[in-house]
Amino acid sequence: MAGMSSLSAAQRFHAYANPARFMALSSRLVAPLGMLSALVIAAGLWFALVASPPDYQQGETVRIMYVHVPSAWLAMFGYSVMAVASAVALIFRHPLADVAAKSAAPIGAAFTFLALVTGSLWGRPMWGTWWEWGDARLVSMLILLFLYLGYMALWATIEEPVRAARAAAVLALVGSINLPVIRYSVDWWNTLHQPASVFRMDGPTIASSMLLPLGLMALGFTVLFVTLLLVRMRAEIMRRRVRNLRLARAASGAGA
Amino acid sequence: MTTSDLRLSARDLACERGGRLVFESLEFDVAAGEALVLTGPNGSGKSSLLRQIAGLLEIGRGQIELTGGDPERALGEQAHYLGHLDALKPSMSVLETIRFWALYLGGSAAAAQAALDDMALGDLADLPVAYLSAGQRRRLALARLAAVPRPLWLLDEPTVALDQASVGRLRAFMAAHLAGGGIIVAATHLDLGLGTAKSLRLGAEEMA
Amino acid sequence: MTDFLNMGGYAAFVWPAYGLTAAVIAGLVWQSIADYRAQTALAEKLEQLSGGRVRRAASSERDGEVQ
Amino acid sequence: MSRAFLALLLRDLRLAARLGGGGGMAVFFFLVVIAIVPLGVGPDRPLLASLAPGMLWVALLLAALLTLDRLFQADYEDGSLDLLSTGPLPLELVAVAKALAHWIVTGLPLVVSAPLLGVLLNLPSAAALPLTLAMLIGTPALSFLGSVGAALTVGIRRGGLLASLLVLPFYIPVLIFGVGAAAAASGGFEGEAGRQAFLLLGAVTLASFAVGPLAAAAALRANLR
Repeated sequence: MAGMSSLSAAQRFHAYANPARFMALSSRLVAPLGMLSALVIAAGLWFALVASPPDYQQGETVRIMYVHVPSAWLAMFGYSVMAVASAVALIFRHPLADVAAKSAAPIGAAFTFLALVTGSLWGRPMWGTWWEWGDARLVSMLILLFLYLGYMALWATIEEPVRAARAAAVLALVGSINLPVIRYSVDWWNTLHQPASVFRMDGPTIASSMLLPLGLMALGFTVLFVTLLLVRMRAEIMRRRVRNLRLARAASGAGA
Repeated sequence: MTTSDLRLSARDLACERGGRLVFESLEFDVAAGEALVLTGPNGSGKSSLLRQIAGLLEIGRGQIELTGGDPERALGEQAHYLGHLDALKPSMSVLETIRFWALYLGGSAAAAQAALDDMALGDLADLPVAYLSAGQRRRLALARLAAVPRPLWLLDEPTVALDQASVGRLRAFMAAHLAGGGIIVAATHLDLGLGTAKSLRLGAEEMA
Repeated sequence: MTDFLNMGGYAAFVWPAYGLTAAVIAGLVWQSIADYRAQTALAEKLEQLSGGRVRRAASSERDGEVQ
Repeated sequence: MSRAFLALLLRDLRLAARLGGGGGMAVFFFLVVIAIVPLGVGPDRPLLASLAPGMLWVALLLAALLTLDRLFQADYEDGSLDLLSTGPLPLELVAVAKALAHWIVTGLPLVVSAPLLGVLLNLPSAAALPLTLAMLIGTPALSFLGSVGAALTVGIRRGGLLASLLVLPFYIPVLIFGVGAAAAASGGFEGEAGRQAFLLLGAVTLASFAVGPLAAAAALRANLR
């Protein structure tokens, strides 16, 4: 076979994981979870935009925090989902873990991108520039985006899913070990160059009136993350099914 | 498809690769409807001769001429060269591949679809090439010859990776080409059952 | 209503932030669902094409009998 | 003839889109190189602003080099290059199609992302448009001159690295006039040096349209025949 692992090994590998159970379970979960996330986010928006007071120091721009902070949390949550799933995939050889890790990456990357842009929009009125190298968390978020893009690029270039899964799992684990080191180095780099702007990203201690919208938005985003993860996992399982069908089809074709 | 006075001839042909004299003072004449089978040990220059005819390899001394062909087009453009490599892209589907080569080499999209059916690849049309077996890839490469009518076929070990049924199909395919007044020059160990084929042994005289 | 839209003068920052968040999330949801639908359709088409022959083989190995 | 040219161009664009997201890899490299400059040089804004046009051009050059070696190598390895030369298209036009595909897949995305990355380097907004314009004019030269390096190293092991080293000197005029056009022009177009740099950049690109394909075809013949 042209570069494919032997047919039976790939199919047995996936057969063992018995995706049928997951597909049945997830098909019942997707719709309700989707509804739940829509409701929670709607409520969150209501409190974030209308029912909460502006900040005495930042004024209305504090409302950007209600999208920026949850996005940042989901960005990191996404990467930890990938790291845990990759560990499970490598240690327990459970292919559904690979599927979960691969499906989580684009969602995490999207939230990281959102965190970066909303962070820049939030900082702009204060710092006068769209990007502030002085803010260690924003810089670390940018590096996290690189890790995500690298992970997805690795999946995109290796055709054979079993080999790609193992390589991506190793990358995700190495990435997760490196994240604290990167974060520390950026903090240290920050103290080296005393940043001109005094303004710190998180601003004043979070007033109680802000906790509700922030909490709702974070919960809504998390439920949305899980919903999208399930949908993308189902798509990935179908994609592998298509691949096996094509292999079988070529094998059964005339004069294989 | 081709005029009957088609003739491929070579006079005092020599080939030198990387300082090594592969063969020299080679002569042959092939008329329309005839086949020339190149035999000889590996490394005796069968592939090099085919590449020289196709214009893919410099001709050191001597010359090759196709008389009676299309004067405007170079010899290489009037020949199909089938080398060891199948020139297939794994991410492209079977149909996309044959359609590209048909369009690029001057054939038509309709002929491309027909060529797939001739090579029994019709039902694998939208399968990416990555999924094909070696035999199916070879047949897809051969389908290119059916899709674009060209008088001269230069085949380097065409039966490699083909199973019995496909070899039978290849023989009929080649016989039809000869019947249509085409010329075939093939390097092969397998008897292609071309009956009237002339044969040219390479490399033996130098050794003896 | 207008001062709500004005966002205390920071409309140029708050609304793009929310707008972009909505756009990216909508794009992500749409792409995920579209990808799932495309792969499912492709799988069904391939199963019909192979006349169920492959389905039986696939389902037997799915229950782990093929070990 | 033109049908074959279009068929080849479209095939290459489709292949690039399918394998590794086309220009995505080059833009990702461009983004990472620009992002690490401040980490090395320090977050001092005025310093970054003065560095920005030069760094953006250097990073763009390196990103363009990155994807050069596969230009002919991929087709050489699977035997397509042999067949391409038995087609109606002369090797010169095959080289044009390849360079054009490289520019569309790699050059354009880089040009589009340059002003966005300028934000990371605190590029003054006035300089963004001239820089992008200069890059738009200069990047075709990177692809057409680059195709010569790719053709010279086809079939050579680790040819990609060699191709970059061969081609980088040819890129120097593009770099100098490109940065000149971007920096001088940011003070408004009437700057004499700015307009001169733009014209010279355009001249280099036009020259590359002529020299590139001819040299690439000659290199392919020398390498393969």
